[in-house]
Amino acid sequence: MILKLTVPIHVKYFAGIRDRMGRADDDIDADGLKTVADVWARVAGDEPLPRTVRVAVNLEYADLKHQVKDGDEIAFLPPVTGGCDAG
Amino acid sequence: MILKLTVPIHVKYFAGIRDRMGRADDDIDADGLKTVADVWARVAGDEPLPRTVRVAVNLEYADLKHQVKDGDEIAFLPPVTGGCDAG
Amino acid sequence: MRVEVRHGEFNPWEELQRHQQASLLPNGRHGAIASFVGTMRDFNEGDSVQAMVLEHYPGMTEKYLGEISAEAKKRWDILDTLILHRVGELQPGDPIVLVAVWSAHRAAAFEACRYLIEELKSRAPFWKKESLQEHSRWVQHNTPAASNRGGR
Amino acid sequence: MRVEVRHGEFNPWEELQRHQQASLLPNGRHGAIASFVGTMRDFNEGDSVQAMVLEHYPGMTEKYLGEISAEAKKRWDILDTLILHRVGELQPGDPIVLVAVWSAHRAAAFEACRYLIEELKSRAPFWKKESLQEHSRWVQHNTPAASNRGGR
Repeated sequence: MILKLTVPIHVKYFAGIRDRMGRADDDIDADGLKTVADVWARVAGDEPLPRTVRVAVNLEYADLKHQVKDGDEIAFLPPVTGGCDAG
Repeated sequence: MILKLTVPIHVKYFAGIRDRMGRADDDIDADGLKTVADVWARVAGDEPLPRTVRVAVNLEYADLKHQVKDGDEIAFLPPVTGGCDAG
Repeated sequence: MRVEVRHGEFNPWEELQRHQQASLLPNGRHGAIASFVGTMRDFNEGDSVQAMVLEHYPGMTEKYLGEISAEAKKRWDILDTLILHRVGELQPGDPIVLVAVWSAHRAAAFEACRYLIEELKSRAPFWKKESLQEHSRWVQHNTPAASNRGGR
Repeated sequence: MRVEVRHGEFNPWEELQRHQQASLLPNGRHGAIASFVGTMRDFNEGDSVQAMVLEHYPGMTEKYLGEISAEAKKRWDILDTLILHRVGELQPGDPIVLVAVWSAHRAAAFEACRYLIEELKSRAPFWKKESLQEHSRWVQHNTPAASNRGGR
């Protein structure tokens, strides 16, 4: 018997992505997941990731090929709109 | 007999120029004065006008060839040093 | 160097004064303070905006704002920086963001201040949701910084 | 659009707040306020400066500052400007000058604010006389605006 202990990957959704997912976050098993793209496929199924959405891994911007591991925090971020309105 | 009425030219000195002239202003007769350069020659004698000194006629920057007339206010301005010190 | 995400209203001028009073900078050291205040407008893309909710990514926001402050200090000869950004519900006219830079040099103060607001706008994880007359919507993109020189 | 030459101390943040409160701009109209505060340093050209007297050319100063404010309003899409300049006796750390620009656009606010301080420094008729340890001297020239990018 093999006992496998894993810490989940924590996935966060913000703004419009959260509305679309219908939830703010997910905890998923890292098993079988290699990259951020794999994480998206797991949480969103067939739905493609909108091209304007950015990804952060452990509070740093990263790309879809970024490797993931147990305990990582992965966030999907729509285009940011902070600061003033004054363009 | 001819009675000639004139309004003097008012000449002002600022900062280092005032210190050098030993006075803040002069009222001089416009008679025989054509340009700002003539005004300087009248008030300063042989002393040449330092090249960095600017001239204002009636509160506007002007050059030494600017024509002068009765009632004008002519000012001699050393290099300005307003604003903050932060270069 | 201070970075703060604030829930609830702030007065930018009082914040500037407070920061400067609390600062350890000797009084005669800096010569220049450049600051920028962004406020909420009551219109955007042609629509009248009633109110707005500003969401952010706690943790990542502060980390990112700290990184751009450190980067500004590396690039320019500056003494101190302050970034304060509002989150939560806002009304038109409310200050949203304050960025200020203290320096001995005015060019460095201006350039670093401009750099901070541009970096903040382009990458700091904040999202605005506008309430329009009939509905609400996520703001889709930030406005570019293109100069209006020769505009009007 | 306001221009003022002030005898005696001023607090730039209180002035900004007061100007904005007194302003007729509707609250949600502007989105951006760029401001610059110049303070007196306690050193200049290697010498320790104890105090300073700022002289100006009454009448010409106000006229010139009004002209550059009008010029800024012509060149950029801005809503309001404020220039406040101190004259008389100053101590190190005292604010000397405040320039602020209100606009719907941050690029216009920054550029017009920078323009006003540069024009003020290069041509507004103000003169500083520094009191050093042993004597006093007229400051001979203004510092150039050269960027310190890549400095340090």
